[in-house]
Amino acid sequence: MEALVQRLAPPPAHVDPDEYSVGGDGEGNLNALGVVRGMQVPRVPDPAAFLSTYTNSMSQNPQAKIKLEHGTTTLAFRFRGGIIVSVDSRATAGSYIASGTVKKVIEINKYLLGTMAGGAADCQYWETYLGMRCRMHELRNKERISVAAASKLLANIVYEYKGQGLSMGTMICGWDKTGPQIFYVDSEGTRLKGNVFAVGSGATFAYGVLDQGYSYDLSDEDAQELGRRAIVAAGHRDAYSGNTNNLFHVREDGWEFLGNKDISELWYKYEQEKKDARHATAAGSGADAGAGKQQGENAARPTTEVQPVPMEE
Amino acid sequence: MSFTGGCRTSSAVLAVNGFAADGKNFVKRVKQRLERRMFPFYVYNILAGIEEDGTGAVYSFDPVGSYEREACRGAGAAQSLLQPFLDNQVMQVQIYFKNQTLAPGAEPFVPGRLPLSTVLSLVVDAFSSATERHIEVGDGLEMYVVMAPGRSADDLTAAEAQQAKEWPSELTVEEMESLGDEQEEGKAFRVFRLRRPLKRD
Amino acid sequence: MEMNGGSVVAMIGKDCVAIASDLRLGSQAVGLASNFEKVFPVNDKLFIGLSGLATDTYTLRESLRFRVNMYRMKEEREITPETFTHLVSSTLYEKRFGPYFIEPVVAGLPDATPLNPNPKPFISTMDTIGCITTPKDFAVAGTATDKLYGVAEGLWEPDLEPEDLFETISQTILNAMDRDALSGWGAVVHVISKDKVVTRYLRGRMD
Amino acid sequence: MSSTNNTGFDFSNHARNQFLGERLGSALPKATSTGTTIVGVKFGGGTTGEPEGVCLGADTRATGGPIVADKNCEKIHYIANHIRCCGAGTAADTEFVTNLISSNMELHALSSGRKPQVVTAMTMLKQYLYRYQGHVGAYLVIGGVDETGAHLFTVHAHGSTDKLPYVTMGSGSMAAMAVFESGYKENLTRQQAIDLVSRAIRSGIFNDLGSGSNVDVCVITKDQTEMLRNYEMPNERGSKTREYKFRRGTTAFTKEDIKSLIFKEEVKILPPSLDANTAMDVA
Repeated sequence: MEALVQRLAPPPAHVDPDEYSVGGDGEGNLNALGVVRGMQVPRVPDPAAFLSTYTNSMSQNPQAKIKLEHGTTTLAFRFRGGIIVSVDSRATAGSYIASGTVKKVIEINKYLLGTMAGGAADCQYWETYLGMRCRMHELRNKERISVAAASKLLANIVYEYKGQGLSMGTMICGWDKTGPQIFYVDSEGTRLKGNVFAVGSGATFAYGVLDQGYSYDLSDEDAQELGRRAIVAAGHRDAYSGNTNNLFHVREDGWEFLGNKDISELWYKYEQEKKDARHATAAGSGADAGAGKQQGENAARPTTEVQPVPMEE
Repeated sequence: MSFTGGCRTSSAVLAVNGFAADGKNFVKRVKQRLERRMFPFYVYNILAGIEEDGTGAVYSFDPVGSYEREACRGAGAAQSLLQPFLDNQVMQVQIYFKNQTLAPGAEPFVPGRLPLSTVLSLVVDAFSSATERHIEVGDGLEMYVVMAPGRSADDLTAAEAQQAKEWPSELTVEEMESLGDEQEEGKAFRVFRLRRPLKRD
Repeated sequence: MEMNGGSVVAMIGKDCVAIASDLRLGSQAVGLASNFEKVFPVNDKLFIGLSGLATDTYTLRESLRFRVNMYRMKEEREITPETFTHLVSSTLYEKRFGPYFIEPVVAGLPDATPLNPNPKPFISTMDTIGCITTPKDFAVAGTATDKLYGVAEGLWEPDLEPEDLFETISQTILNAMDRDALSGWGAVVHVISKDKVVTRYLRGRMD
Repeated sequence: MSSTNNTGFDFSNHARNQFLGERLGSALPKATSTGTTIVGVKFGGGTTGEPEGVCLGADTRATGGPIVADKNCEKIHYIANHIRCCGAGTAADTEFVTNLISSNMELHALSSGRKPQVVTAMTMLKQYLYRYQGHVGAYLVIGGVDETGAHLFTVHAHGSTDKLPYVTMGSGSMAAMAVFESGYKENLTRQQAIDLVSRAIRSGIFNDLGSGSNVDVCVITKDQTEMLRNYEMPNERGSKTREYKFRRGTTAFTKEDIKSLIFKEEVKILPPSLDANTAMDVA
């Protein structure tokens, strides 16, 4: 009973040992329920309407004064070798490219990655906060948090703020006791488990490439290449995606960063390869069909094994 | 060594000018102050200072606190005029935005730093260009230069530097009092304020 | 304007002019084509760039082609850049209350005539309803307008030779496009000098 | 071409544009406007011993939103030899309206055989503008000297007019009027009028964001009209600190077409027999 009263009572005045809250206005940013305090909401009847008038976070209001950054392509897929996480690096404010060097993969901890779509600050802030909560879980339970639990934490937090103007679409990717897992969480409250996700304005283009190349039994190299190609395709077609590609591979022993590559340069490289391939087939289409045949075999690599891990919820 | 440029606008653009012995700590602090997602301040901040490892750092923030370390950044009313010009002139040494091919036999671009005199003249020209084409930019330019400990201030304060061809006209230099902790002579950060008039129409 | 995207820039050099456009045709965020040129020849030494709504780019190009041909037949001479600018302007102003969504840029090298033995390179630009400006340095239009102004104001200098003008206008449009989501996908530059027109397709970012 | 009404305007794109406007959500392009400071003042007569006249002034900045579209445009438009008109508002409208009225004034002069009066120009302008209910966005200061003396009017886009000894219009009108209110007196001399006008324009240039660059002045008296283009240039850009010329070959290109404009013509003299043959062929 006492515990319950304590839980429901208003949080006590917070004396924060946090080294950064020095000034008089300093407040810790968590209350007893783990809900963030100090988050100020505009004192108007409808905060969301207020935000959409002055920012472009909830609407496409082009007259909004404060332009938050939108537009993105992020993707993640699960396969035999783990998870590939691949993202672009463009941030736009209207048609202005505000940055071409954004890090859209947030390293929550050694085993967990989060992606960033929607409001950059929302994702950065909440996923960093999620990192804190995951660490708390580790300390309390002496074991790492499952991806399912971590994503549910995030989903519950953002659901608290539903309708108040948060904007995020994220994929929480990691490897836990059950193997590699991807959860899609957004600020509407959606939380989905799946094998292949792409999020952002360029997602449709990324899906196009992913769907024709994806198989659970992809080799590590092929999976990484597929992740890159999907982002290049999206960066090419979608005006609000592009600049560079960041690629991550999540394995059992944690994630690995596989480098940052210029999308435009990759596009030129792929075009050149296509051209060379055409020349090769044109040259070899006569008597020597060996090259073409070999290619065909390559493309039809056996995918006999059925997906071993069923979807469950 | 790093710089920020601030510009006067009608809509209150603030170039937070910074001095930070520990850049990252300060960033964290600024970020906390910006945690007002639901009720954003209408400010874009640029923070510049010397990082722990002695390199110059520029951090840029959006109104709700998302931030990033960059090589250069223009913010405010005329950001879309300043930034592509800076991309061309400053980022040519970075791996992005390379629209320029190397001269035959030339050294490849090294992600390095431009000389101080070049940076100053670039900033002055960027602002005088923005003044020409944007009605909300003008009147005067204020620049701050943060010098890492041990770096000679010669190319800012020496008479020869100010006679040099690249030295912007009408530029005045003034050393500011150090904001940091009391430090030994020769190990202190030095901050300079540079001013120059811009067109007033 | 925001519908299809695209930008045009023109610059004056020493006895030469240059005009450049990007090659993107989009449908808002989606890029559709990377070979959509927005600069068209009017005659040997006169070009017009029509950036804006793609359907109007073609409508206006055809309507101007008709009018220039009529002019050529009636007058039995080529139209001068200045006259052509006024022709475009009145074509646009006719639709004052239902404008074409086009901001034209005209660049030309006038021929010497007895009345005007030493003609100067000419550029001009108009807003959507035909208000003419005839700058002495450079003219810009399209979704990257403010970015182009920023770079051009910094990079342009007077009396550039054709080859130097090519570098300056190319760097201007490439770096402006790299900060504009709706322009890009390559660019084309025409440098018009007394004895030749050099057209080059730039290797621009494809994202 | 496709207009069937006789206003000279073609409304055929109007419905389409409204649809596009809804789809794109007001991201439609904005017309160039002259943010502008324009002024006019009457001078002379009375005890000055100088002939009566008007002095008009304007800045030279044209803007599209917050961007300067033209640094040195001409805002003092020609109406007739002895009548000039400063324009503020939508730049294209001021340009075309003054052009139209200028033509009509010339026709009027030819058909009546008389030097047209300033009021005539003013009346033509206000009647035209009233018809368009403010949609033709021209805000004008019109001044001139005719048989009946010196005249100065303002015309608003909706068609209203004023007749005053000193006037200002445009976004810098307050700044300029402050100068007039403190500096104007009756029967200024010509030079005093020019000084006052340029001071008023400078006040607009430096205190109003929409106005800038140079001062244009026009002085009209009975005997002559002087257009003092760029009478003052207080905002010239100094030289840049650095040179920005690129090394030739800096920009990579994938394809090049060169069209030579020089005709190469070679004249070959053919043998007589062949020559005859070809002549026969032609015949």
